[in-house]
Amino acid sequence: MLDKGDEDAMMEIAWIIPLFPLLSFLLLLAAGRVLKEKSAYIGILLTLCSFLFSVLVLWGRIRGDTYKAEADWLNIGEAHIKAGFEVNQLNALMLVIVSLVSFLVHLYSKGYMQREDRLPVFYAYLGLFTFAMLGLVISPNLLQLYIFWELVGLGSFLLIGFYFYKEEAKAAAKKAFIMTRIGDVGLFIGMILLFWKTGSFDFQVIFQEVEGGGITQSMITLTAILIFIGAMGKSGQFPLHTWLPDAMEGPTPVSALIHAATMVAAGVYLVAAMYPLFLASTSAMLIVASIGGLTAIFAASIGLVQRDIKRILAYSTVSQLGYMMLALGTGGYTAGVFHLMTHAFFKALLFLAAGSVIHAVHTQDVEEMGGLWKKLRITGPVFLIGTLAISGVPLFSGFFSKDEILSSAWENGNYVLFGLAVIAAFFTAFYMFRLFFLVFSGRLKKQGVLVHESPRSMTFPMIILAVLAVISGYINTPWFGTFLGSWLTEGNPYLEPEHRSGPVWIMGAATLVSLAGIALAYLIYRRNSISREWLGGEGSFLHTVLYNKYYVDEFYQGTIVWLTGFVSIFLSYIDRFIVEGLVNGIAASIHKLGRLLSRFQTGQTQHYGAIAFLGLAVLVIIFALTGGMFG
Amino acid sequence: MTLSGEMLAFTLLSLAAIMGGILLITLDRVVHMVIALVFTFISIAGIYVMLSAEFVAAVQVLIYSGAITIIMLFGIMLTRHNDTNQQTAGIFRKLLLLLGIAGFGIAVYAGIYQLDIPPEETSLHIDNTRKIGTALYSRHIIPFELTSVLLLAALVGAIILAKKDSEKGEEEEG
Amino acid sequence: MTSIPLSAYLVLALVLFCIGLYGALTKKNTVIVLISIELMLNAVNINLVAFSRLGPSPSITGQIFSLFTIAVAAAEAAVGLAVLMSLYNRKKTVNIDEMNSLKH
Amino acid sequence: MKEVLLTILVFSPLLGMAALLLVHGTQERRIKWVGILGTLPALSISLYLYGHYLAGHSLNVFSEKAGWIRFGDFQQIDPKLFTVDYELSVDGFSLLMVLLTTVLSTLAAVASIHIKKEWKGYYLLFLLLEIGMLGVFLAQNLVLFFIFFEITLIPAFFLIGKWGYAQKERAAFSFLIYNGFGSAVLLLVIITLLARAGTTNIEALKYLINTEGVPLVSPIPSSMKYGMLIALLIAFGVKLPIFPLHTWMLRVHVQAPPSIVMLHAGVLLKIGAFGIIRFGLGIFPDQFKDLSVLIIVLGVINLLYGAFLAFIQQDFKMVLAYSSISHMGIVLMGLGSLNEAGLQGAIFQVVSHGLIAALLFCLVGIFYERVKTTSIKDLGGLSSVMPITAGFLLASAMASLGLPGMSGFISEFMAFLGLFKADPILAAIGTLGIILTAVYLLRAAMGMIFGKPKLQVNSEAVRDMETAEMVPVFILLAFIILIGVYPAVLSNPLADTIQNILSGSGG
Repeated sequence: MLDKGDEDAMMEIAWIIPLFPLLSFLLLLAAGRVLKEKSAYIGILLTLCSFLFSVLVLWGRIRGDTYKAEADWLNIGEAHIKAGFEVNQLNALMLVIVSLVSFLVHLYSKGYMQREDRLPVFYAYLGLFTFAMLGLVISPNLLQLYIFWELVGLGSFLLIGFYFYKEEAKAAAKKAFIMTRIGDVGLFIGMILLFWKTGSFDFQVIFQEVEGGGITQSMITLTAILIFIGAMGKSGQFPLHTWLPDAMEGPTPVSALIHAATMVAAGVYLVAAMYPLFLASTSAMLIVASIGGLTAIFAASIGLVQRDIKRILAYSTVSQLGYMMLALGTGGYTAGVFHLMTHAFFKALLFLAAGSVIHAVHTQDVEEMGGLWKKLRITGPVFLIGTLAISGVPLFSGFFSKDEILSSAWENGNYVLFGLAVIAAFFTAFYMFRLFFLVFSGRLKKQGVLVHESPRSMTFPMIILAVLAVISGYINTPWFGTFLGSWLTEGNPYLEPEHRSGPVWIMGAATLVSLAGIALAYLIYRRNSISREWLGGEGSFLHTVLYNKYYVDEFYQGTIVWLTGFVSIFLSYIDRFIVEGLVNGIAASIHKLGRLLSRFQTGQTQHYGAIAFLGLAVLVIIFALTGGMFG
Repeated sequence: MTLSGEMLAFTLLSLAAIMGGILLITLDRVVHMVIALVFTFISIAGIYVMLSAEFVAAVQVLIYSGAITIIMLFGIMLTRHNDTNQQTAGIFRKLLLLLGIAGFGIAVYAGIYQLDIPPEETSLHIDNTRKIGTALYSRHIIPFELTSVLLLAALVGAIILAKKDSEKGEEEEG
Repeated sequence: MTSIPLSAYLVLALVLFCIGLYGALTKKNTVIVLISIELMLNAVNINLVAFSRLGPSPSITGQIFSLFTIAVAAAEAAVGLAVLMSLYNRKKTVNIDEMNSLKH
Repeated sequence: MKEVLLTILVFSPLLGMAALLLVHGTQERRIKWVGILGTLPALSISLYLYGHYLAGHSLNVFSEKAGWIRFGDFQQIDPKLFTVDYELSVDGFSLLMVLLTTVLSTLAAVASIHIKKEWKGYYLLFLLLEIGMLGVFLAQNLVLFFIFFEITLIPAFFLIGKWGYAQKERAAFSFLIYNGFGSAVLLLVIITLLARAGTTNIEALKYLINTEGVPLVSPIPSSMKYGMLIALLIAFGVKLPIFPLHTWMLRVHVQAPPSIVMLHAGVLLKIGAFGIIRFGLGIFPDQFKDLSVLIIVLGVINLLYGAFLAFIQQDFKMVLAYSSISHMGIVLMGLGSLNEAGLQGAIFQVVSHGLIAALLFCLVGIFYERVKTTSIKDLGGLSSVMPITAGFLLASAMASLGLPGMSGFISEFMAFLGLFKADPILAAIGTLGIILTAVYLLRAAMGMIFGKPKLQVNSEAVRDMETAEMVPVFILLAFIILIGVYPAVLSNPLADTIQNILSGSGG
């Protein structure tokens, strides 16, 4: 048994965790050209260090108490803005999730990116991203969180645009940066408003002020919504979701790390970290829940018809994030965080497995795949595990977390949202198994390609994640005890320990719904006993709308982008013709005046003299008449 | 204001000076004009004497009445002018100028009229030249030396200006 | 002690100055223009000397100044005439109206 | 030594100029070395000053003063009346500006290795320009300030007009005419103040103008104070530049040689901000307070106007020019908010934009040297041919769009922090600028860096950055990140200055 001092010592060194990946970033940036493929080992090793320390810190936090350390960073007059780190339950958990997934992705990339010339750059970017993400989760105040929040966005931007020569990657990276930045501005404003209302960026101070009634109710709602806008941008919530599917242009490990497990979950994390603020405003909660529910069903419905394997997973991610928001919005703090964790594992798994598939067949179109089950003896089963977990099949982790969310929505009493969640669960099961059957069952469609299983550095992370995707659910079950829930809320004055057992029928219903989805997918795509066109095939209105993602992109293109361009061109005409024209007009008239006056330049000295003298005379006369300046 | 001897002297001298000036602008022949101006210069020297500035008066006679007048006469002669001066300036400009000068004069006169400086006792007339010499070689030594540089420059400049062109003129002629 | 007021000298100087000015601006013969300028300088000298004797704080400086003026005027007359000579050699005229080659 | 250190600092480039005169005009390498070395004395003295400050000593020991010009004789009334002394002094704010100047001068001198002709004249003017810039920040009275201010104009005019690109003459004349106009307006204010208050010393003016019942030579009515403040805003607004006085600056940015634009965007434009803070806000704090909303509105207009226009430019240099306008809007917004955060943000923005603009133009110089174009359309795929340059370019674009961890974010954050306190509505409108900044910078930077290499870029002759070129780039980026990570390097020296300014405005 460790004594108190040791536990603190464990947490005191939490600041070092983000520094390993930063070191990796700097090292690879400086020496990447020399190290070449060896740089992968540096990245892997340093992230492993991070992971080990994270486990230590988590252990320390389970044993000990919340630890916080900070120092002055910036003084603005009387206000001292601090920087530091904090280890509480949520942070410690996130540290482990992030560093673990990051480590596995580093490892996986060794195999996946083998032939890439710019491997050091890739690992450097991964390091930067991991640094930012780890920094984000240990931030004790909003400003620091915002800083890392943006850096995470930078990492994501760089990695999406890793294949810089591809026009799609370029557009996707730009879109990702700008869309998330729109959300960030919301967070930025919310943060500043909170600062002026509470006098601090510190989470605890803000919560105390909120609790103590130091802020008006409308201001709480406003700031909560603004902060939620930030979360929407990062977590790809409707209507700021369009960047996330496009972000799949990046290398697949990146999609697994950033656009499934960690960064996109940062929005959920933010809402969870600011939870007391949201709790103080029912309307903000309702908005969070509604946006979450809407996004869940909206993205799931798009996922039904997509053909690109990564895009299907991306829409699934958006939908699952909506789920988490729904959970948080309906008061299910534990449910949201729990699903965040399980989702991180199984979605990372799915992406890595998808990467393995792509690695094997060199296409992303699911219609061109098929019959890979026999070829990919490891990828296939782990993919199946992931699919089962996300579909909410009992005994897999997704089942427990989804159940939590459904009960929380039910208990909240908002039955519309509950209905949405159930339908989304059905959709999820359906499109995930559609994907599974299309890829792995049937005949091998692509001929002439040597399909082979991926190297061990790729399969190993998948196996680990598969194990986690199964077992991680058991830390918070209605059967064996809600360890996670009680630990997360323990000692937190703003959160009540949850005893969410919910009606038992919810669990049964959820199981039924997902099994129904699976069954339907089986019948359509495996058995072909139901025609694929029974609800409208390709070319039908419904299919077209869904396939084109409800035309949201086109809508933005036609309104906001167009408007910006229009304003710009309009202003450029103002600039060119009015501002510049005015100046040119003045210049031209002066020129004309000069022409006119040059007629007086007769070359006659006496004329000049006479004119100069007459001027003098007039001045002197005026002086004499007015009495002069000092008169 | 009583009619003292000093007053009389001042009146005569200033009348002579102004007469000389008026003759300058009314006479036709250029040489006559210069001669008229000599009167003015000499009268001004007299005025200086009245202002207890004997040395300046002496210099005035030497430089203006002597040197400058002679130079001007040389100038006139060397330019071989048909020495009547035909004035061709436009009547309009002349009128305008007269008007301007009159206005200027009146304005300045108004200023002079308002001026009231009580005369103070001075000892300038005692050892005037010595005082000038002392001042010139002590307090004003630098401007004094600079003046000599200026004069030298003017000397050289005048020679070069006159010489070069005459040579060129010869070449052109030749 | 003098009985002539300062303003009498100043008025005399003013009159001479105005005459010189008129001459300088209307006469066509360059030599006369130069002479008129000398007259103006003389008028200024009268002022200097008058102020040195009858001004607010009488001192020798005014006389010194007038000496400098005379020296500079002499230099000016010499250079002016030299310029005039060289111009005359080129243009064969001393008429100021015809000296306008610096016109734009 | 300490009593004349500032004078030595200001005039130390003369040493380099003298050395340059001894070098023959054809010895290119030697001239460049001498030119670069000529900027070092000033750099080391300013670093010494900063070290002196860090060690906790007062900067007042460096103040110096000598009698200089005396208008009329008023000994019996007040010996200081109508006198203009030669007085230099340094405080936290001017220390930062001097550091910015010396650092950028040295780096720009290094970046000037791309200059193709008449190196001697170039470096002579360059060093003269540095004298002017240093003097501007250290002068303690308006007349001295004005003289140094004018000293900057003349070398800049020639540097732009002689070593620039195709339309350099036009750019140089625009520069001179606009700035001359600004100077004229400034001179009017200075003369009025001298005539009415009898002094141009900044501290004395602060006291004389803002204290009730102090006898002035002739009283200054309140309307005249407003007039003078607006005149100052116009005079410095030309420099900053404030919309609609900005068109000259576009031409200069595009036509001047990049190394001069480094100094121009980095330091010369900042004189405008410096002047508004020192003189506008310093001497007329109450009037400034009344006009603060106007200033914020101008700031928001600058921010959005510049951003929108930068969005559609085809030339990268034009994008940067409009982005300068946009970023200067943030300075105005911070100033207008009239609280610690805003003011600090404005000053941070001055320094930070100085560094970032210099960095960007340094990079422009480097890749223009190789690909001979700055048109975004013609470029593309720089990453494949010049990965290091492209990486730095992306980093500086990120710095410019206010990425946290870099100096731009700190200033933007503080300016908005101040503005949200002063005027939340305008601030909310202003945040639109944050998004737009990201949009236009990414559009421009990614258009050049990403994508397939275009024809012009693909030639064999294109090499990546050389070590000598990397030095300034690297140093600038290091400064930008340093400020972004540890802003106290700037905020500590500024604390007193800001207190001083704000106590003047009574809030």
